[in-house]
Amino acid sequence: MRAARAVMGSAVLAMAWAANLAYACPSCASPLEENRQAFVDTTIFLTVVPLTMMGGFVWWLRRKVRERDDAPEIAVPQSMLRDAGRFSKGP
Amino acid sequence: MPDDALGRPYGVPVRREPVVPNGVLGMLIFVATEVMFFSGLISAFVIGKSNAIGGWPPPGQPRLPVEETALNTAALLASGVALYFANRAFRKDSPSVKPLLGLAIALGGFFVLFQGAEWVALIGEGLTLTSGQLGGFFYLLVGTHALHVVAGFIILLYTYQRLSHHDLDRFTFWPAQIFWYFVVGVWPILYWQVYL
Amino acid sequence: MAEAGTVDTHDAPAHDAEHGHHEQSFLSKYIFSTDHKIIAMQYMFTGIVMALIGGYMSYAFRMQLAFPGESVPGYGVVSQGEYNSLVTNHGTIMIFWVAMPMLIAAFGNYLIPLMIGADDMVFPRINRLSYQIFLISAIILIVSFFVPGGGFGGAWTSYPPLSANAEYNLTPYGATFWLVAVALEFVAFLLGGINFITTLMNSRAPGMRMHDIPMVLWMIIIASILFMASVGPLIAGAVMLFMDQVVGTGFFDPDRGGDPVLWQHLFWFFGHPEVYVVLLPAMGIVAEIICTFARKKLFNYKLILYTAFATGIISFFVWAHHQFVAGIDPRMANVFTITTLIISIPIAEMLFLYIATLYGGSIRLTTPMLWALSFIAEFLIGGITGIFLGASGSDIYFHDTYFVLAHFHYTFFPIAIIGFFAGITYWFPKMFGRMMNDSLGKIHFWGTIIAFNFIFIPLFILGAAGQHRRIYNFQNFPDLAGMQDLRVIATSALLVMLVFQAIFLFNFVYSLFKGKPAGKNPWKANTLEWTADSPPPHGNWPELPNCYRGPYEYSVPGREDDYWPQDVPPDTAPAE
Amino acid sequence: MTQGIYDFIKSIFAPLGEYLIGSAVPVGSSFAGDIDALIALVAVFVGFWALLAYAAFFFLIFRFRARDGQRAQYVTGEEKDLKRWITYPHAAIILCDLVIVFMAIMVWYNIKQRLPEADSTVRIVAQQWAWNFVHPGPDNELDTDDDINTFNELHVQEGTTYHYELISKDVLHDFSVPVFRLKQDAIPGRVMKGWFRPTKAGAYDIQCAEMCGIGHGIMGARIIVETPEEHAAWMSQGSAGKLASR
Repeated sequence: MRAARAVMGSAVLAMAWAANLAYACPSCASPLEENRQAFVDTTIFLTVVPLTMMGGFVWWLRRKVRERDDAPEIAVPQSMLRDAGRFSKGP
Repeated sequence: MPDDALGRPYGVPVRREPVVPNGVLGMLIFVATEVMFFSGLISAFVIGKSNAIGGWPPPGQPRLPVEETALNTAALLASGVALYFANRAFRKDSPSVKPLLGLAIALGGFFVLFQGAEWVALIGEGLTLTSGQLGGFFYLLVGTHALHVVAGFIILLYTYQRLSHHDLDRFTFWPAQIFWYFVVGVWPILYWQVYL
Repeated sequence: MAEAGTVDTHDAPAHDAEHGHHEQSFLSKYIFSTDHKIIAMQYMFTGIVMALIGGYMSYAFRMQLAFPGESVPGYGVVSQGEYNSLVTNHGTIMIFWVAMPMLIAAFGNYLIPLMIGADDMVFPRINRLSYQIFLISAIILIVSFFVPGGGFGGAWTSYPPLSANAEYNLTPYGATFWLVAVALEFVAFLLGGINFITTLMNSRAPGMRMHDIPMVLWMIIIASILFMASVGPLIAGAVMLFMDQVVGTGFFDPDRGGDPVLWQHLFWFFGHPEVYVVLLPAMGIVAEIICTFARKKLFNYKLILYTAFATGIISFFVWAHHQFVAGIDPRMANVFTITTLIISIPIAEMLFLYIATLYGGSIRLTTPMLWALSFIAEFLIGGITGIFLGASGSDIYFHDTYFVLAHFHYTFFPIAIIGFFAGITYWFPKMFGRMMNDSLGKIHFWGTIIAFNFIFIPLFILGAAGQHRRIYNFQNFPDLAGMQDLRVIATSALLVMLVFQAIFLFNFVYSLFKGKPAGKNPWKANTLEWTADSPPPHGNWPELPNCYRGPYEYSVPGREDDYWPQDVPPDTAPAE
Repeated sequence: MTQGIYDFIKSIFAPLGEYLIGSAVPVGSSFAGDIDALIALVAVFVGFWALLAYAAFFFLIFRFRARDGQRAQYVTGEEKDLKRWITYPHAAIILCDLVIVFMAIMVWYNIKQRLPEADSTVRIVAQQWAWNFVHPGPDNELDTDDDINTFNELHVQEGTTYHYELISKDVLHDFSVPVFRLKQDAIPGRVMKGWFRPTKAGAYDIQCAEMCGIGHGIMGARIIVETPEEHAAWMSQGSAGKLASR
């Protein structure tokens, strides 16, 4: 199943890549090449920023949880260490 | 794998201190939204800039004061650094927290005043909101940032006042810092995009 | 900043200072309350009022389409300009003032503290401010109809230069009021979203792990995160559009070096995640109801959660599919076709998991369950028809036709209307302490659902026949003039549907006063809100509950009851 | 090769497409059949999944209805043999999506991204709330004296490949010809280029598909597809009329 999924995932990626092979674009409307490029750049920028922030926040939170759980002076019941959920380091 | 229903130890669970205090978490989420807001503005600016025929900045428009603003940028960054050291002092209960916080506030105030003087000069040179894309985007981006600086300035003044009354706690100071770091951190990007 | 000093509301509830005294005036109890339940009610009733206004608008313009040029009873003759502002504001109201307040704000405010075992939100005053801003925004929107020039009529997407310049849209005040109202509404939800996320993170009952949080809360939280992360660029765009309208800048004016496509870029960056912002809470409500009435554990809780996360993340990659024929770089269409079809995968999987939850259950078809099941059935149509529009090739034909319109009504109607009815019929006993009448509820359900399908299936056919949206009279187009029968069917079905809503309103008011007393847990459900009194008092519980297990432990083998509330301690230490 | 695969898949679904869309709206351009076939393909794929889901849905509701004395089962959904029922359809949906993506991109590329050699060019100028059309006239070149300007009426010749230049004077408009399956936004300040090739003589609707203000609902025009003889007759008459009016 896992292999099948990997194959399909790469097939999707291949499609994405192939989609841009047809680079010629006689019907592109923008009068300026910079404008066209600016739209592509800001598209990527706007997509990456929120995902980076969310990813960074989750990473930071995880680190904070670990730090707290490692700190000896805070008494954490053994049961809670186990039950702290997906941000904890588990039993 | 044990079921949720059966696999947990018996006993009364304990409520834990939140990992991130409420105020900090709320401020972080708010700042994340602000980051997206500025991302939108910067994207708009990049696209607006790319539309200019005849290069950017558009010919016939006043030049933006690059060097003077570089000095101002340095002042704002220094304010961020001062705030950082103020926080370190605060955590150690050192008496130097008050002058450091004061320095941060003073540098922030300097930035606002300098920015205002610059605007007056630019308006005198004929750069207004409606004078073209350069003027529109300049006042939009820099003006929005200036509003945030003023807001952050007021928040810092509030913390200073709390500090003077000896009732400033970490849970007020920390969110205030986050907001000021955001205001400081977004400025170099705007400077790089708008002025350079 | 005032709340920032509070570590945890349970240690030092900030609002208790205000409400410490027991005798409260009507104003402080119902209007300026910081209690999350009251704020939820305020959102809900405002949402219902706005839904009635939006429904009335749809009545007026559907009548115009079915009987063009004739005076509509209760409205009058619909002129071209009025038609445009009716469709524009119908869309705006239904999305921003009905779907969002009812699903996210009302249910979010009501359920988050109750379901995680907290006494209130962590920032109660910010919460109150959020509703007040929301109310102001609603008032501004309604006022925009009565300013000189009339309400804004440039479609809910508000594309410039039409929306930016009064010379073009001829509504100099309406357009600005509309824009201000929408922007304020965003600010209101921004404040609400901060509250939701912080509360869920920090105020959970002792013992409630990440995977013990009821699915509806996860969905509301993911929706809030999506909203917070996507709304910024739109607010930026709104500020620019506002300056174009009022100050006279030219950000979107091509004659002055601006770029009209820029607005679409910023708008749809928000506009597409917005669909998932309202979809996910409705999905969560449905999950709760299905589990309760099938007496079943949710089928693979973690996988559902991951599909929700995946949907949220991918929703940031798909927005340009709204612009395939709008003049963007044609090569971008290829990339966005792929991402759009990829997002269909987690959504389809989520629906499969919901259907799989029914397997092995003991399904009782109560009114809430009927609504929840009909959500799946109707949303499936909305989902699959989206593929036609996401595929760039067929979108060339379907773009901006009635096919699109029918498609998103098949998503938004299940989301906003079915989701709301499912939620309100399920939680009504908790909210008001009385049961709703089941027979009336079922009559209302069948009347609404059947009529709904009769409205929009004809519109699918009209769309496939090439009929475009937002045209006030199709008699002007010779190729389309002949299909009037279908339009009349759709309008008649709408009338039937609107009439059936009277049954709901009657049932609501009747049950409020005369319904059977509900008791704490009428549905025998597990989640924590059912352990509080119905309706819960201020502070929700005399003593805050603990949490010992996941929210969906129904029909656990070896137990006498087929439900096992989250706050009941285990009888014995488990034998391992 | 990709074209071969595309043609093969298209040939399977073309008859259904002809039935689904072509029966309601005439197939008026060279690429209309491609879009119809794509719509049919999507309809078959998603229709299959929808029917399957509905079948499972209603079967489960019926099979597991509440009965006295019968408890629900305790199923977490993490059992391998049950999870299969989700993962297999999940994989199959990805495969279906791949086919749809392939066909959609091929159709898109053909219509929007490429510009085949044109026999003639027309200019379409949209404004609030009317369409102006500039035909090249007998010399087949725009911006010459014999251009024929018409108002809300576009005359084209059957079997000829046209380029269009789409211009807007004020706000966004959208040039949409349902029988051609053609749609393109007009953006002020830009010239949108594209192509079409009418295949069926007759008169059809042009609609504006983008909200463009109060008169949006009346912003219709007619496209008149003529046989070569009719077109030649119209053109001589049109340019003569134009000369006369001068």
